[in-house]
Amino acid sequence: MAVFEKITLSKAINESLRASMEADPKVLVMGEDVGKLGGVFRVTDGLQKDFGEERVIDTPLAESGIVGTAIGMALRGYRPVVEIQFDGFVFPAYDQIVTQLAKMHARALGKVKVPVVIRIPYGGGIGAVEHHSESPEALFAHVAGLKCVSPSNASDAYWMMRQAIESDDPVIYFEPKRRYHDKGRLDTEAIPDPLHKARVAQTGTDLTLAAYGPMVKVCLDAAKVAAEEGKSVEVLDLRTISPIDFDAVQASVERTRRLVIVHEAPVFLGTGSEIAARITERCFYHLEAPVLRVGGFHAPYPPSRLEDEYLPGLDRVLDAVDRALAY
Amino acid sequence: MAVFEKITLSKAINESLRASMEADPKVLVMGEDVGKLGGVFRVTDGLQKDFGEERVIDTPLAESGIVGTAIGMALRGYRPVVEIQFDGFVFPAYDQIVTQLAKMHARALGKVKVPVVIRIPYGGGIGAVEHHSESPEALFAHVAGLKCVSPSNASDAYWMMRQAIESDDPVIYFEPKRRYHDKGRLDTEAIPDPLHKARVAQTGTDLTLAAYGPMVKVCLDAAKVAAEEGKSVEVLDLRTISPIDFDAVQASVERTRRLVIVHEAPVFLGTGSEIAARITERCFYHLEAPVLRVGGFHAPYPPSRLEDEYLPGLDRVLDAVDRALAY
Amino acid sequence: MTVESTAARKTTRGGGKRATAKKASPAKKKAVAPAPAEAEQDQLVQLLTPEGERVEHPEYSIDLSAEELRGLYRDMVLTRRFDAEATTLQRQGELGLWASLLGQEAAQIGSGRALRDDDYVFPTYREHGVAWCRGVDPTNLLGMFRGVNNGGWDPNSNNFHLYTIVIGSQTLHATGYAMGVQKDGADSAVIAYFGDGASSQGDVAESFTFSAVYNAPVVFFCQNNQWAISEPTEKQTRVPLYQRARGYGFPGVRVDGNDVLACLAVTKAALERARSGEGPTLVEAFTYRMGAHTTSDDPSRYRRDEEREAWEAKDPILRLRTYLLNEGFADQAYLDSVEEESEALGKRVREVVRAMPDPDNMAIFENIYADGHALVDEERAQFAAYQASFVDAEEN
Amino acid sequence: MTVESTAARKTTRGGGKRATAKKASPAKKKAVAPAPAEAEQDQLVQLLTPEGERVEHPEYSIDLSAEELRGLYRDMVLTRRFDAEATTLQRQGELGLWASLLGQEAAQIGSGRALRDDDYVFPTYREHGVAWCRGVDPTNLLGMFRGVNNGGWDPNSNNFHLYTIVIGSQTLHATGYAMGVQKDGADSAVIAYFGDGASSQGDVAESFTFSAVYNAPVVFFCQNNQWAISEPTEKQTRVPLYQRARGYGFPGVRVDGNDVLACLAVTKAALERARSGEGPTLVEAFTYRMGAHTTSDDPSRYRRDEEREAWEAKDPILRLRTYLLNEGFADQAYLDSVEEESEALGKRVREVVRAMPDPDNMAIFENIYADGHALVDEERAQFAAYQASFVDAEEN
Ligand SMILES: Cc1ncc(C[n+]2csc(CCOP(=O)(O)OP(=O)(O)O)c2C)c(N)n1
Ligand SMILES: Cc1ncc(C[n+]2csc(CCOP(=O)(O)OP(=O)(O)O)c2C)c(N)n1
Ligand SMILES: [Mg+2]
Ligand SMILES: [Mg+2]
Repeated sequence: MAVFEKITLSKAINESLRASMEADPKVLVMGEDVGKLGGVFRVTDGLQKDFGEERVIDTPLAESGIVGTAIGMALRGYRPVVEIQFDGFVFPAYDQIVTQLAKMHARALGKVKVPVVIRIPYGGGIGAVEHHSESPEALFAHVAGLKCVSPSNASDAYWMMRQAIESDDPVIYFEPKRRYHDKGRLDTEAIPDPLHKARVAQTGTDLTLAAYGPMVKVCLDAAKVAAEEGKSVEVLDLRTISPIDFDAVQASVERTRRLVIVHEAPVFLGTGSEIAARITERCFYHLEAPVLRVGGFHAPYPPSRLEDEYLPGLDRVLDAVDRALAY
Repeated sequence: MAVFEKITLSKAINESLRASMEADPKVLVMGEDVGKLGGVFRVTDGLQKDFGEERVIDTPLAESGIVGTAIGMALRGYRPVVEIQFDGFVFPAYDQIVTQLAKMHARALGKVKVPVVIRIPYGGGIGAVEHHSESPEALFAHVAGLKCVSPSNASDAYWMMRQAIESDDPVIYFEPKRRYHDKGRLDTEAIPDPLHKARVAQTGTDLTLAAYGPMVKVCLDAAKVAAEEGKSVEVLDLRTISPIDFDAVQASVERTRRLVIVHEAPVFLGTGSEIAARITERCFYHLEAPVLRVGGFHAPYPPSRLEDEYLPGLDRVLDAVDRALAY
Repeated sequence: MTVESTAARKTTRGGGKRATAKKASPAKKKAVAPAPAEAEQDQLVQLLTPEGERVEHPEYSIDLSAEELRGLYRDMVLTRRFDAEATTLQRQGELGLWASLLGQEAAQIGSGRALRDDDYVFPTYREHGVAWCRGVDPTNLLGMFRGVNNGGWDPNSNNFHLYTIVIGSQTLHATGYAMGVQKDGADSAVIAYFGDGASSQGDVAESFTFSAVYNAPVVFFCQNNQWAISEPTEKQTRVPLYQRARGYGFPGVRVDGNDVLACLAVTKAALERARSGEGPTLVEAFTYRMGAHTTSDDPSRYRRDEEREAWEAKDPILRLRTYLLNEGFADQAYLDSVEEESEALGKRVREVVRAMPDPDNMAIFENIYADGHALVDEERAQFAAYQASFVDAEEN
Repeated sequence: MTVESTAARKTTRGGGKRATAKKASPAKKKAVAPAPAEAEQDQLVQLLTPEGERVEHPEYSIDLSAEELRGLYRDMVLTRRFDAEATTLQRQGELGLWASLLGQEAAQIGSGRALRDDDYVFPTYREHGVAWCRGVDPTNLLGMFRGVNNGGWDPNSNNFHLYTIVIGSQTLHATGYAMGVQKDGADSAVIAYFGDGASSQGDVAESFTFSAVYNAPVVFFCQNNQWAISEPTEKQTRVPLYQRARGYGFPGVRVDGNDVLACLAVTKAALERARSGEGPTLVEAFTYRMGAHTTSDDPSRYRRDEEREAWEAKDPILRLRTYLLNEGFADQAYLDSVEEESEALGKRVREVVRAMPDPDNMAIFENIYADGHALVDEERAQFAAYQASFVDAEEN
C-alpha cells in the first residue's frame, strides 16, 4: 500500500491516523462522533472498528473536556489526536489550549511533554451554516507553545499528520475542509518534507503568492491565469503557520520582489499581517511594492449565499497581483 | 467634583463606573469579588455599598457564566460592565465572547444590541505569578464584532469607560494594571476625545513611536531620552485597538517617515504586525525604514524575576529607535 | 400516572452494552449521597399513553377543553408538515441543511403552549415547534438553513431568541435574561431549550449554578432525544439527566416527551415555580429523534432501524389523534381540515422559500457594529470599488 | 459519628442574609427530584471532635498506631510551620506572593496520607500539605511564588503535578490521567484538588461528566474553605457541594475537613472505590481558610473576626494534640521534638529561599517547545545579540 495514485485529502488523513496508531499503541483518537460515525467528515472512518473503543473514543459533547482530558492522557504517556468537529466549536476548549496545553511544557521547565494533536476542519466554501466555515488560525498561532500547520494536498495531509503526532509538542492541525474531496498522489514510503518548511508549489519570477491550506489551489489557479496574461507568479505553499518559514518567503521575495499573501481568515491581524510586517523588515530594499494581503473581511463569516464574495477567490487574488505589479 | 487634580487611573475608572451608574439605572457591574472587596484592584470599591447587590453583583467563579449571563442581561435591556479578574482568566469566557457576544448583533441583522463592556486588567510589570501579566488584546481585536480600547492615563480611563458603556457595541476595555496607581488630572466636565481616535501625546519630527495602555509612558520616557540625544520623537497614544486609528498613524508617519510600534504582547501576530502591514501599504513611498516592532517574545509570560527582560523597556525601545533611524 | 420507562430504554439501546452497565452499585454508606434507586430513576410523568389513553398523575393534572386539545393536535400536525416540507426543500437544493424535529412535536408544542406571551424563549437550532407556538412565521426559520442569513427574525417581536448553534451557550443567555426579569420585578419566566448532548457542556452547568445562586426564573427544558448526532445518551451521563438538577439545588423532573399533555402540564408547573420566585427547574423530556440529526447525517451508520420502529409506536401525534377520536373531541372532518391546512402551509413555505432572494453582497458589511467601525467602513468602500471595477470593465 | 454542622454554618455566615434564605421549599411532587432534607444536607463525617474526642462513624472507621497518629501530627505541624515561614518570607520581600493553607492542614494531610506512591495528584496552588505528603521538597514550592519559575519540580518524580492557577482546569487533567491509568490496566488512583469557588467552573462539571461516563478512577477532593477570595460559598451553590456528585451518577460525601482522621478515612475509601473499578467520588472537606486568600488579600473588607474565632476552636492540629496527649499516644517531649524539627525546617526554608538565584535571562526562551521552533530560535539569537551590545558598549 505504498502508493495511492488518487487519494482524497480526507482519506489521506485517515490513512495517516491509521498508520500512526499501528506504529504506536499510545496514539489515541478522540472527539465527538469519531467512533461509529467516523466523524462528520468520515476522517476517522473505520478506526474504531479496527482499534476498538479504548483507542478511538467517542467523547461527551464538551470541547474543554475533550482537550482537558487529552492533556491528562498525554501526561500519562498517551498521544491523543483530538477532533474538533468544526472550526467554530473550538472556542469552548480555548482556555485549555491556551492556558494549559500551550504552557505546560514550559511551566514544568521541560519536565513534562504534552504531545496532543488537535485536528480542526476549517475554512469555508462548503455552503454551511454559521460557525462551520471559520478560519481561526491566527488565534492559535499568536500563542507561544503551540505549533500550527495546514496541509493543502493529500500527500502533505498524510505526512504532516504523521509528523504532528510524532512531535512532542502540541500541534494544531488545520484541515482545509473544502479540499477534503480533492484527490492527489500519496506515497507512504517517500521521504517527507520537514513539518515546518514551506514549499514552492509553482516557480515564478514576477511576484510571489503565499498561502496555505485551502487557498493554495486558488493561488495556483491564479498563477495559471496570470501566466496566460504573461505574468510569472511564484506560489509558495507555506504549510506551517507556527512557526512560519520566513526564510522561504524571504528567499522567494528576494527573487520576485513582490509579495501577496492570501488566506480565508480576516485580514485584520490575520497571519498575513505578520508575514507582511516581517518580510518588509527583512526585504526592505528588495520590495518593489508593499506586501499586499487578500483575505476575509472584518466581519462575521457571512451566510453561505455570500461566502463566494467574502472568500478570496481567483478575481480578488488577481486583482491584488495586478495592484502589486502596478507599483 | 468636576476636576480632580491628581487622581489615580484606577480611581478614575471607579469614578467613571459610578457616574455611569448614576446616569443610567440599567448599568450593572458584575464579576468575581467586585462587591464588598471592591475587586482585587479596588476598581469597584464602594460601588456595592452605594448601588446595592442588585447592581453590583458578586458572581460565581465562572467566567463563561459571567459573560454569558451578561449577554442575557444585555438582551433584557441592561448594560452590564463585567470584570475579568486578570488577563489570564478571560479564556474560559472566550467562547461566549467570540461566538456569542461578538456576533449576536449581526446574527440578528441588527435587531438586538448587546452593550456589554468587559474590563480586563492586563499587562505585566507588577511582579505577579503566572496568568496575571498577559496582554491578550490581539486575540480579541482579530474578532469582528468586538471593539477594543486601552487607556494610558486617568483622564482617558474615565472618559473611555463612560463612552464604552454608552456604546451599543460590546467593548473590551483593557486596563493597564501597572498604571493603576499612576496619577493624572481629570476634568469630568471636559469634552472628551472620541473613543476611537488616537492622540499625539508628544510631537516630534524624526520618528513616530506608537503605543497604547501601559507602553505609552515607556514611549514618552524614551522620547525624552532621545530628545536629549538630539532625536525628535513623536509619540502616538493609539488608545483604540479595534478599530485602530490608522489615519492618525498615517498622518504622523507621513511627517516623520519612520515608525516603531511598542506593545507588551508578543510581537508575532501582535497588533504591531497589523499596523506595520497596513501603514507600509499606506505609506510605502514615505517610509525611510521598515516599520519596527518592540514587544513580548514568542514565549509564555516569564516568571516575574524575568519580566523586566521580557517586557519592552526604555532600552529596547531606544534600540529600535536607533535601528530605525539608522536606515 | 407514573410509569416505568425501562421497556422504552431497553428497546432503544438493546441493553447489555450500555456504559451504565459498568456503573458502580449504589453506594451503601449513609453519609454518601446515594445513587437513587432504579425505580426512581426511570419514573416519568405521563398523562396520555402511547395507546391514546388518558391517565392521571398524582402531581400533575391538566384540564383542557376539546378546542384546546384540538389546538394541540393542529399545532403538532402543522409543525410536522412544515418540518417535512423543509426536509424536502433541502433535498431539492433550496436549503443547504435542515435539522428535523420529527418525533419531538409533543415536547415542543407542549412546552411551547405552556408559555405566556411575556415569557422569553432561548432555543437551540431545532425548536421549530416552539417557534410555531410563539408565532414566528415558519418561513423565517429557513433563512439560516438556506444561507441567506444567520437568523431571520426579530427576537423581541415574539420573545423568541435566535437559533443558537454553539451547543449550550444559550442556557447562559436565558439565565442572564431571567436575572434581568427578576431585577425588573416582572413575573415573566424564561425557558432555555437544549439537548441531551448539550447537558455535557460546561456552559449548561454554569447556567445551573448561576440560576440556582440567584434563584432566577428560568426553566431548563432538555429534550433528551436519545442521541447527540451519533452518540447515545450514555456517552453523556450514566444516570438520568433530570437528576442533574438536584445537585445544584433545584428540582428536576422527567416527562414523557412524546406526550403533549404531560409536557404542557409539567412545563406549566415549572414556569409557575419560576414566576412565583421559587427559581429554576430542569425538565427532561424523554423523547426520540425519529429522523437523522440533520439532512447531512446518516443514522444508518450508528443506530438500528428497530430502535426507530419501537419509538414509532409512541408517536406523539398518533396518540393524541386516537384520544381525540375515541373521546369524540374531534371527528374525521376536523382531522381532514387540519390536513388541508397543513397542505396549504407546505405550499406557502415552498413558495416563499423559492422566492427568497439572495442577500445583497454589501450585506457582508452590515450590522457588524451598532455604532460603526472605521475598519468596516474602509473595507466596505474598498469592496464596493472593487465590485464597481468589474461593472466598469463590463461597461467599457 | 454523624454530626450536624448547622452550628458551624450559623457562626460562619451570621444567618439571615444567605442567598439560600430565598431558596424554594423542597419540592413536594414525587416525580420531581426532591431537594434533600436539611438534616441530610448538613451531615458530615467526623472521627475526631474539635475537643479531641475520638468518635466512631458507622461507615468510616480507622485504626492507626500511635506512631501513625504522631506522624499525622508531625505532618500538620511541619506544614503549618512551613506555611508560616513562607508568609513571613513574603512579608520580607523574598516572595512576591503566598497562598497560605492555614487551617486546611487536616484536609490536606489526611487526604495526602491516604494516597499510595503510584497514585497521582493534581493540586491547585494551595496544596502545600499534600505536596509535603508526596515528598516534594517544600522549598520547591516557593519558586513560583518568588517568581523564579512557574513550577519548580518534576511532576513525575513524586506523582504530584504542578500547581495550577487557572481555577478548575486541573480537574480535567486528573480525569484524563485517570482514563490513561484505566487504559493501562493499572490499579492506581488519581486525586484532583479544587476549592469551593472552583466548583462553579464549567471545567469541573465537565470533569464530573467525563469521569462518570468513563468510570475513571479519580477522586475529586474539594476543600470547601468557605471562601473564594471574598465570596462566601453561598455565591457558588445553594446546597451543600458534596451533593453535586449525585446528579452525575457518583457518590459525594462531606467530611469534617479539620479532622485529619476523617479526611484520611474518607479519602482512603474513595481511592479504594476508584481502584476497584467503581469510578469517581466527590469528597467535600468542610474546612476553613484561617488566613487571607493570599498575602495580597485583606479579609477584613469582607468577613468578621468572630467567624475566624469560631473556627479556631475547631483547629485541626489542636484537636489531634489533645487526643494524642489524652490517650498517651504522645508526650510533651515528642511535641517538643516536633517543634524543634519545625524550627529547623523554617530555618532551612529561609536559607534556601534567600539563596535562590534569579534565573538566567535566556531562560525566557527555554522549554517553550520540546522540539524547537524557528521563531524562538530567531528571537533568542536577537535577544542575545541585543544583550551583548550592552556588554560591548560597557567594554568599549
Ligand atoms: C460547541 C459545539 N460543539 C459541537 C457542535 C456540533 N454539533 C451540532 S449538534 C450536535 C449534537 C447535539 O446533540 P444534542 O444536544 O443532544 O441535541 P440534538 O441535536 O439531539 O437536538 C453537535 C455535536 C456544536 N454545534 N457546538
Ligand atoms: C479561571 C480563573 N478565574 C479567576 C481566578 C482568580 N482567583 C484565584 S483564586 C480565586 C478563588 C478560588 O476560590 P476557591 O476555589 O474556593 O479556592 P481557595 O482559594 O479558597 O482555596 C480566584 C477567583 C483564577 N485563578 N482562575
Ligand atoms: Mg439529542
Ligand atoms: Mg475556597
